[in-house]
Amino acid sequence: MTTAEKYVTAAYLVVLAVILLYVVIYTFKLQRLEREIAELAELAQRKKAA
Amino acid sequence: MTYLADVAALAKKDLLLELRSRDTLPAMLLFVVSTLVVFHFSLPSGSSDIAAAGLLWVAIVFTALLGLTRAFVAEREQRLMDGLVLAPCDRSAIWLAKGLSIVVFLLLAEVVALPAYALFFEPVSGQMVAGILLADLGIASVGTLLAAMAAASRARELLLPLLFLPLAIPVIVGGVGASVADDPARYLGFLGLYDLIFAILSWASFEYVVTE
Amino acid sequence: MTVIVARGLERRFGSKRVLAGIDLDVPEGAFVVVTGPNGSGKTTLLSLCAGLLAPTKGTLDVRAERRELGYLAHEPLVYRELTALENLELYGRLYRVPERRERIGMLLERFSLWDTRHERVSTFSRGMAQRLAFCRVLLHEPRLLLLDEPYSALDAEASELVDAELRALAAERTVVVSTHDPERLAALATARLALA
Amino acid sequence: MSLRNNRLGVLALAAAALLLAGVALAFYWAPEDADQGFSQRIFYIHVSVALTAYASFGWAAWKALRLLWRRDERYDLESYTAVHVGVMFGVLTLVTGSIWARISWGVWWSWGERQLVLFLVLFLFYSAYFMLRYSTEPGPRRARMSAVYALFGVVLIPISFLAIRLAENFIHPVVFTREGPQMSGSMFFTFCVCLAGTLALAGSLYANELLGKRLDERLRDLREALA
Repeated sequence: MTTAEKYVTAAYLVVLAVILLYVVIYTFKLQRLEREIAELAELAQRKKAA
Repeated sequence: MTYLADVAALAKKDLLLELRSRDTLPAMLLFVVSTLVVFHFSLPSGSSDIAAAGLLWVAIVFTALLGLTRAFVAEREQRLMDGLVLAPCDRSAIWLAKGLSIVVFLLLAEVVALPAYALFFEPVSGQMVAGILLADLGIASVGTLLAAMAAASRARELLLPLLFLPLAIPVIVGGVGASVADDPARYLGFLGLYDLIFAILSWASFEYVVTE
Repeated sequence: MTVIVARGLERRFGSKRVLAGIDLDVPEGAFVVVTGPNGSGKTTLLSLCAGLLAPTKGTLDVRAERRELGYLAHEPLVYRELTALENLELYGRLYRVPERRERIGMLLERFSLWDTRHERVSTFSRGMAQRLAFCRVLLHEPRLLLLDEPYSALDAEASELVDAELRALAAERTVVVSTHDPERLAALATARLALA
Repeated sequence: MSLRNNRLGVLALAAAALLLAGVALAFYWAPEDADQGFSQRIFYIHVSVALTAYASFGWAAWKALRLLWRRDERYDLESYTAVHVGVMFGVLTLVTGSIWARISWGVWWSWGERQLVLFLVLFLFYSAYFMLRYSTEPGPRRARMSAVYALFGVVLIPISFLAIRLAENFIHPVVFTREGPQMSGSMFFTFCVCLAGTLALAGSLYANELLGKRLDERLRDLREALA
């Protein structure tokens, strides 16, 4: 691969890397949301029981 | 007609406040001269005039920033913006009055800065003065609006430069161009365009920045 | 004709809800006393009625132009570096008060500030500044008055002055006043609103 | 919500498909550029990403205008998310742009490349947008100020572009410029596919993030109701 080809592929890979990074960040966010929903469900349960 | 009367009353108040507290104007005068002196020492000995013109513009922009940071300090500290917003006058009158007082402060600072520049660096050309006058209008109109935004936030001394500098880049390009280029018409025209567009935009959106 | 109508009024600051589910009807000429501990939203309610804050939920309809509305806040809303006269001169212009000079003179006289009219507000005591604030609020003879704890920082003599003023206002104006001392206004009150 | 999720899914799928096709076309199908050779193939992703950034900033300004016009808080979140997506694509433009400068002229940064300089200015401007949001209390006031600032942003784009062009002939004598390469039919087709891919990508990131922020809000209301 000539240096030009290396750089061009690097450019496209950077775009891909950013998308993957975004997906990773998003999975953390979804996990946090899931945890919060579980907390609230449990809170609702306790309230109903009381 | 009452709009201009409101603007006059508010502008009189701003200038009167400055006369009483005398803290913004002296600071701007000293700041612009000391900045030029610092530039003299920061430049390699054979500094070309293009660099010198650029430095004058940097000094002007940062002096304007100094003045703008002080622009709404009374309104913010004593929550006086509420008093002004409650008044039946058009809120853009507050922006126009404050903008005019900023232009006056800038002009006074430049009355000191230009002779100092001519002394330290090289003579001031007519086209440079024209560029400065047009730039002052642009700086004041955008700067006043951003100062009102910064006044409503927590870290206002930090925030105002961040908000202001990107918008000041075109003014600096137009200003330096007008000062240095052999046919300054294009740059003066560009500054005029900037002033027109951003003055109208600032005038129209000020109401949304100070009310809910 | 009702001057203020609020239905399910709510206001939130960030995630904290200060006012929730407020229903309010203030008829013309009413004298509403708003009570409640600190932080219960008295100031927020008055700011909403004055139009300084927008409701987060619910509806609020204040049938009074800015020209007909007087708002007394915790701060006097006057420039400390200007004199009493200069402050009232500014507000007089902004509110387009007819015969501005006479009206300012009369109010300064009534609130015994005439002798100190050329002194800067920064030299005023808290009580004097509050009295100047009253002058500011009454300058344009507003139809609707929103007074946020008018007695705060006033000495006995100034408080009596405010009592007399409120009695005069209650007769021909619509007043909404928040206070920690509702008994003092019990005689004038036509309605009460207790915020939790 | 479910209907929207399907649309979100379709959008994301379309973005993936278009991007894959675009990259494949850019690498293997598009003809070699006469003078620049292989390095010209970076053009497709760089310009698509740049145009998508412009589109996102434009979308943010449109939502900001709606907020100021209709006073509906919903638009604040949409304008904010659009600016966030715009800045992401702006950073991608800066990165791919400097790689291209590296290939063509051996330098990582070139003041002569107008679009690159413009994105630098816009990056500074929109970073200040986030500073403005983080230092004011959430509420109608912050929404309106952010909206006004987003409107200034979209007006700044043409003004800065003009300023940069004006700046070129005295402050930074132009050493090397490159007019947009004349594109043959097949090159243009590849470019369109790439652009459609990045726009669809921006759309799905935008919708996705907006969904996340809406869920946050509803969770907060739920927690408050249960408190």
